[in-house]
Amino acid sequence: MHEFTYLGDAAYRRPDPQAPDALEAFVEAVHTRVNPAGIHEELWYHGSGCRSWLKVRRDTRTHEIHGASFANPETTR
Amino acid sequence: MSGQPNRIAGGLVERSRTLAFTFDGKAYIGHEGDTLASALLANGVKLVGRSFKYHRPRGIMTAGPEEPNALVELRTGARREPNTKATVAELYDGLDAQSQNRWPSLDFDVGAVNSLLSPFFVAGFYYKTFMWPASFWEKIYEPAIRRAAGLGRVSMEADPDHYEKAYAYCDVLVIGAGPAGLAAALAAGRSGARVILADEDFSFGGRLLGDRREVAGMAGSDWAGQAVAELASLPNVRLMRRTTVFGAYDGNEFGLLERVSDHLPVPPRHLPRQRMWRVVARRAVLASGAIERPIAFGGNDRPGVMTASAVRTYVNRFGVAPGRRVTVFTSSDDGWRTVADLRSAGVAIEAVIDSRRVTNEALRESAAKGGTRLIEGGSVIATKGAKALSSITVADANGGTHEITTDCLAVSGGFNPNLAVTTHLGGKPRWSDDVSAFVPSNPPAHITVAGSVTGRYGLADALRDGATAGADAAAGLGFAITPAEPLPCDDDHVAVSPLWHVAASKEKAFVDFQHDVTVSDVALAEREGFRAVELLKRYTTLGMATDQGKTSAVTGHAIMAALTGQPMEKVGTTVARPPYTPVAIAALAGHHRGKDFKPTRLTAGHAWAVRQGAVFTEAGQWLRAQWFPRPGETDWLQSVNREVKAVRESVGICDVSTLGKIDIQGPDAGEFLNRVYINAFAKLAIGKARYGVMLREDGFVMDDGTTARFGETHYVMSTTTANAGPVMMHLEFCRQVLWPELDVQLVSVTEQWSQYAMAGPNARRVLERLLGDALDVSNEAFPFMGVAEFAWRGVPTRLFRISFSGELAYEIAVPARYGEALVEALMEAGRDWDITPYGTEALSVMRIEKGHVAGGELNGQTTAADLGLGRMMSTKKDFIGRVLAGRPGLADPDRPTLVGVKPVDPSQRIRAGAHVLGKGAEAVIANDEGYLTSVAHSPILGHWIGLALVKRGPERHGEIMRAYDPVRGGDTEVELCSPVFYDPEGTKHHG
Amino acid sequence: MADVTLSARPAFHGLMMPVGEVSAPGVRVSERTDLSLATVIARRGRGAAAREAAATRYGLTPPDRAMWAAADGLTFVSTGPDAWFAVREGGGYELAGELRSALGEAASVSDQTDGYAVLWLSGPRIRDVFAKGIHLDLHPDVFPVGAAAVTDAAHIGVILWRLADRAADEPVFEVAIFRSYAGSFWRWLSSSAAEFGLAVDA
Amino acid sequence: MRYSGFSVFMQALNRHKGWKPTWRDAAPKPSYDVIIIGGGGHGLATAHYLAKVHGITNVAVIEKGWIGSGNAGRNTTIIRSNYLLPGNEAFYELSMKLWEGLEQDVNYNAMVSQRGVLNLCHTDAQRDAFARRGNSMRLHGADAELLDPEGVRKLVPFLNFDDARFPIKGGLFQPRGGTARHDAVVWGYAHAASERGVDIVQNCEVTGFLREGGRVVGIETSRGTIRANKIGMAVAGNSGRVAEMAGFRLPIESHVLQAFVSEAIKPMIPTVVTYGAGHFYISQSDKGGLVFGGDIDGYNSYAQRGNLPTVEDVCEGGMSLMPAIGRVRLLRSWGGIMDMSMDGSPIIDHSPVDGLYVNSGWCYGGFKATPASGFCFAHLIATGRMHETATAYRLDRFATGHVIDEKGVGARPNLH
Ligand SMILES: Cc1cc2nc3c(=O)[nH]c(=O)nc-3n(C[C@H](O)[C@H](O)[C@H](O)COP(=O)(O)OP(=O)(O)OC[C@H]3O[C@@H](n4cnc5c(N)ncnc54)[C@H](O)[C@@H]3O)c2cc1C
Ligand SMILES: NC(=O)c1ccc[n+]([C@@H]2O[C@H](COP(=O)([O-])OP(=O)(O)OC[C@H]3O[C@@H](n4cnc5c(N)ncnc54)[C@H](O)[C@@H]3O)[C@@H](O)[C@H]2O)c1
Ligand SMILES: Cc1cc2nc3c(=O)[nH]c(=O)nc-3n(C[C@H](O)[C@H](O)[C@H](O)COP(=O)(O)O)c2cc1C
Ligand SMILES: [Zn+2]
Repeated sequence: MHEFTYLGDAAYRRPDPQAPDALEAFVEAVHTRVNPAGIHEELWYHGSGCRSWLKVRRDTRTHEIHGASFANPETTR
Repeated sequence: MSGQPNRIAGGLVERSRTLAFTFDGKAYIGHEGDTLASALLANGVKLVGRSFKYHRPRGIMTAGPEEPNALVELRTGARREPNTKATVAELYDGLDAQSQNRWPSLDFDVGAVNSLLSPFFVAGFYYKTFMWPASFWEKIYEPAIRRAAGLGRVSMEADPDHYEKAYAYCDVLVIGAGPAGLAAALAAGRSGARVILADEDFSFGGRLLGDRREVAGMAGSDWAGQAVAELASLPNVRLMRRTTVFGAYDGNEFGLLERVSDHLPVPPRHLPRQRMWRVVARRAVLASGAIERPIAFGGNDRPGVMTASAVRTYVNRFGVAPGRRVTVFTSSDDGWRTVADLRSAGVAIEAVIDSRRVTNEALRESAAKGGTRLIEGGSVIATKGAKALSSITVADANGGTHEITTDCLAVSGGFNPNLAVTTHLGGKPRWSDDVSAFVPSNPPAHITVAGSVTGRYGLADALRDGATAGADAAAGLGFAITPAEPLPCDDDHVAVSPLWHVAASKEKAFVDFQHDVTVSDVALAEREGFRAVELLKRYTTLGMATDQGKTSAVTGHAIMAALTGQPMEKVGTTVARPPYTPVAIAALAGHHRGKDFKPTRLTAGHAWAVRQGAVFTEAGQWLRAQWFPRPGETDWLQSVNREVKAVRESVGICDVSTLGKIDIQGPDAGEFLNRVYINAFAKLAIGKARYGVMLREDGFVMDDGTTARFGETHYVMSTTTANAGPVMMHLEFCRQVLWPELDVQLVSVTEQWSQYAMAGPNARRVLERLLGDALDVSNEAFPFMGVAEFAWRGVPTRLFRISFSGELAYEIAVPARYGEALVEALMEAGRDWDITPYGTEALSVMRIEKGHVAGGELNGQTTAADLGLGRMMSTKKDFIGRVLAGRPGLADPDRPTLVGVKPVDPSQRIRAGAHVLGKGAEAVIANDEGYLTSVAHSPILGHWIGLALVKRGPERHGEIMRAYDPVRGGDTEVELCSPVFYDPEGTKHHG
Repeated sequence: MADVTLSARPAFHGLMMPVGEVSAPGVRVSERTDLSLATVIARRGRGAAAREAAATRYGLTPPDRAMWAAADGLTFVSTGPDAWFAVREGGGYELAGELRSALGEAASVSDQTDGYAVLWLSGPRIRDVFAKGIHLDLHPDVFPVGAAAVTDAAHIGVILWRLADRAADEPVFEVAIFRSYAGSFWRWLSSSAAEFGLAVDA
Repeated sequence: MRYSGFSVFMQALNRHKGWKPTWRDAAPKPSYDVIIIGGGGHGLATAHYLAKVHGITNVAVIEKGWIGSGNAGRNTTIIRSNYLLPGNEAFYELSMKLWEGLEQDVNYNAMVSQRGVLNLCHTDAQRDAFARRGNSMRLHGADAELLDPEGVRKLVPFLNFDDARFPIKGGLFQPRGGTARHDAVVWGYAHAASERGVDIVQNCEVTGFLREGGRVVGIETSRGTIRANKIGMAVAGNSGRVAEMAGFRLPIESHVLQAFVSEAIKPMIPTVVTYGAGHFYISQSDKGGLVFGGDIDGYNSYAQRGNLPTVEDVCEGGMSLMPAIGRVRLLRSWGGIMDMSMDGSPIIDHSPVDGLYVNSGWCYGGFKATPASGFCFAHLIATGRMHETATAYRLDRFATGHVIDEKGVGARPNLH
């Protein structure tokens, strides 16, 4: 675990900074969390390895991992 | 040195090897293969400890890790180890043990008066008392309670031994090497799977060592030896003796503790005392056996009262008779095994008390054969004996009582599966009425249970279960299994009728021996509403001692069930947590202590700085030269003042290699920088550097640094030393997650370069001499903020004209292996100008004189505007943090903002961390207007100066305020001023 | 002055002392000071192109899994998706520039010749030593010759790859660490290898 | 039932037969004036102060398990008021004052032990940051002393002063800080609240909310529907789940924090010590166990247990700071679910739903807050207004930017 760093919800998208409601959208995106008890798709950084950001599906009640993929959609391997 | 009065024939100890040891200063002997407990018993020592609360005399109760009573301080000096269980401490020559929790001696312990006061010292009494007067708690009551509590003493010296950690991987981890575990390891090992077999004991065999059983036509212990020999011959099997599996963790990982050297007086050279393993096992077979439980009756804690299986173990495995006139008190068939084994060993049996009507004819006959007195349907209600058992009182089924003289009472209350490891990942055990015990239910998918831990207590069950579990685990992983014949063995009697507590007892009947929790404490908890077993535990401390309730918890829960009239499945049991048995803290730290706590990063010029006598400071994991004292300088300030003056007046050099350097490449590198920095970068000219500030998305400043452009698609960003890692992670996040559409690549090149700052009016002269014609460094050819890459003395070299000090300054970088050569060359080239190495302290003085922000200001709580950098925030583009930096709380003009401060009386010292209050304002928080972020003594100005964040600071230059620093006795009038104390026009660095 | 050459100081200079019983050492170690190193990261969507360009120019295909590939003294060690650690025998600072021109627009390249220190390690007990700090299964079936990994060793980041065995029971690994960690890495390595005997090869 | 040395003595004569339950184990009534969800320290304290300060006694505390089964029953028991930022320091100092009178207030000995809290520093910059904090505490009227290395050595002579990777440069000492017996705090508040008529309902899990006209008017539970006009949630690590039931989300993530206790040993550590160069803090319980902890595991979790890397990290910190604990054995480890907020500071406020109030975001420092949290939450629920000492703990501070970020790490809950 310690080779990886957890960040948070993988659904995070940077809001459109030009949108009229950008401020509320950023407040929400940066601070509000789903925090589910169950399957959570979340971001992890493989800092002391390949430095990839990963999307990991994990059950927050059991820590069971149900799959992982690269967060960067363009990473093929 | 006395003989061993209770050593009898037989057993597995090595009688030819005699080991000398001492207990409480008295000398004894034992044999190789003994535990401290078996050796003490062999020598007739019965009293070995005192209980936690009442200081009751206690002896040896078990023969394993469940031992609640026989705890000792093992070894002496810095190696003293409190609370060691004598039952698992392997005897070695020269072993030195002390009893604990007694004063002045084990025999005469003043604390035993607590026993007289026990009517008051019931569970939880302290919650209801000691409240008045309030001030007495810390001074009187608590120290008394603290002194009385606790068991052994810590040496208070650093642990001198060495510890290690290691990782291992296997297909099948077999936990426990009793019959079930051995059978499992054989089945899996023969298939070719990678097997690890771990047992906490120093000999493999489990109950086969303590019992007289037959397997495959031979003595059980011989069969175990044979099985171990076969396993040892398999290259794919690793045998780990003295190794406890202490916990199950996520990702199929298990924590193991290997006691590498605990059976030796001191660890051999180059070997650790203990080694903690993290084992990743695709499958695990838990064959951890079962633990016999005592019965709660009056005086059941007297030395000489033992579990029946332990009595058997001492006789069969260790060749020791725990008593000369033994009585057996059982509620299970297993107690009868003890009867049989004692008889075979020729130990006199006074009586057998079976709480049941003995329906098993075979058992009755076996008793009759030996002429032993049998009391059916009876129970022990009291015991006698000052410091060791001398007699017991037995109530029979008809209400009669019998006084029986005996020096050892073997008690068998049935077994509890040793299932802790199955619950570490969250599983809950299930109550089984069949075996009157909690058994594993739904262990994690990768763990199979086998043998007694399942609640099937027969030997045949163990052998069969083990073989099946081992084979299934291997087969499940694709290994080919050759079916094996079931191993024949002698038959089992395993029936039990639970007897938790003998109600007729008047005396204290102990449930948790170590913590002195009695049946009446459980009843009191019930009365006061602490009925949930977890509340019962916390109120009475039942099961919270060093044995973690291995012999007590379930009994306590059963008594609660009876009191509340609830069935056991409803009452449940408390949660077991890792570690299964206690683990030395040093073992969990391993190599990483002292200087090796965290790695140390050293720059290429470190050895050179050491030779100059530098004083070093921590900067994250790096060590940086803080200043370079010269002979005659008596305090750091002298050195630092000299270094600053040298730079301001001539030239100095400073190792800046620790700053983060990130190569940013790719067609979109400029755009990328534009998005992460608040100011624009895309149009930075090649060959130029620019200062940049980046925010977090929440609008606060994250880091700053200069970024240089070396090519069309190549930038090099510098970060602060502390933030190099976090910035890298942030940038990778931006690149991979936020903007995968940008074609940009990042890599840390921090370590490639050894980089020195050279600053001072003579810097260019030194550089010219150093570089010769490798580069034209004239102001015209290489102006402020210029950067260049070139070859110098055959190595690639980078030069940056950037200045943190405010002087004419450069940073020069060469590949790190030449770092030491570079600094030597710089010193050589600067000799005529008295070039002076300076450290981080002088660096800091000069940047404060220039009003440059650094760690004290970049504390994660400041905005760009707070730092006077608000105008850098581009209005023409978006960037990380722009939107949220506009929140009212961040844009508030009242926020503390960067100013300079200087003491009104120039002789006075100010310090960072002082708060800024209005002049003459009362020292209360309402008057707090800011604080000093960084302070330095300016040798140029001749007084202390500081940077501060003060409400509306920039509008208040000239105002006199108060730098209030009560924790250091400081209270100084200061004047707010411009944060730029030195060369405000900036002519120097342009020069 | 300009004609003076600079003297190089290897990362492990002065650190490498044998430990324990070294008549038949469990582990042998030496520092590779003769290597040129570079990080190579494919440009966006150009992983295949980068690998092809390397194949054309060097006759080896940088692996797309946790492996290394080598030809003519040049090795590409995979360090992540479309990222490699390039190692060339012989030394000097030309490797990065050469790779840059060989791979063109397909990859970004950074010189790391002095950024990392590389140790060569071998011996029958080398895996037991690695087991004391590296959370990775190095069993020969799982980590065969040709395998590579990026991970931590005792809190220090490492790039690790397995070369061809020297002899039966003499596996060979190379390990690259950031240069500044050499002292701490050596403290861990030497204390971990002490029980097996650690010999230092010139 | 009144507790005292005298009552213990009298009961002893009676073989302790006369003791009554410490609190009444109530069955839920159909409706209450106020329902508090969560029978942890905060929920029970809220009930106590509602009854005592505001005279509101028709109150139920609804607990899904047994009281204290959450973080109240599993924390490292450190109490202190050594905060830096104004919103926090005043609040925790109020809490400290309430701790100082707690036992007499609730008639239960919670063993509040003001043995001092020592935070060590290891660089000059860290020392200056501590000075800033200590000065802030003094300005708030709290106690704080900045110790030099000699001062530290006097207090805790067996630290690693000689062979340390990060040398000890001094420490910030708060003599009034210390520990309290965590379970007794829960039982004490339950006792006092129950004595004033509050219903403490155990084994009753809230599963949903009853709504009328956009406001909540009751709760659905595993033991039926219970109505109330005002409902306060004080469910710590479960805040996200309960908020979800009410239809809103919070700036909170649930993370696992482990804690550890060693075998009991004779008195060794006289005060609370926290390491400034690693994640490690330690004190010794009155029973003799070393109670210690470190950083959270760092990932979202409801599992109430953690993993080995964190255990190792904590023990590495412990060994590098206190090499004399090496041969002391770790006895037990466990985990709790931390309500980590986005700035590391708590929330006591109206929720977005009428009738429902939020008490959350305590991160791993909420035990020390228990009295003040209950006090201020009770005030809010009773009066509808924020208590003046807790005004900074507004939910909208993330929108306005008035965040209270002691560590300066921003919206990274696992770094707080
Ligand atoms: C390991 C650890 C160490 C810590 N160390 C310290 C420390 O040293 N100092 C310090 O100040 N703080 C510390 N803390 C933090 C502190 O314990 C918590 O912040 C504080 O206890 C939280 O408040 P509480 O007591 O009310 O929460 P809890 O005790 O968690 O109470 C919440 C209650 O709500 C109940 N609940 C949840 N959902 C529902 C539902 N749907 N229906 C009904 N009931 C429900 C739970 O069962 C629980 O009992 C630590 C925490 C942990 C886990
Ligand atoms: N007649 C009865 O009522 C009864 C009851 C219980 C057991 N038994 C007998 O006990 C034997 C059971 O065989 P078994 O193999 O199931 O158990 P076992 O008790 O023989 O072996 C268990 C082994 O596991 C080891 N162990 C336990 N936990 C461990 C851990 N966490 N890490 C490392 N080692 C650990 C122990 O040291 C022990 O050697 C049979 O002979 C059976 O007849 C009989
Ligand atoms: C301050 C404190 C001291 C503790 N001391 C002990 C102890 O001496 N023995 C013990 O077994 N557990 C002790 N525990 C841990 C509890 O047994 C238990 O693990 C913890 O309350 C979490 O509950 P759980 O493990 O049942 O989930 C202690 C817990 C705390 C918070
Ligand atoms: Zn990876």
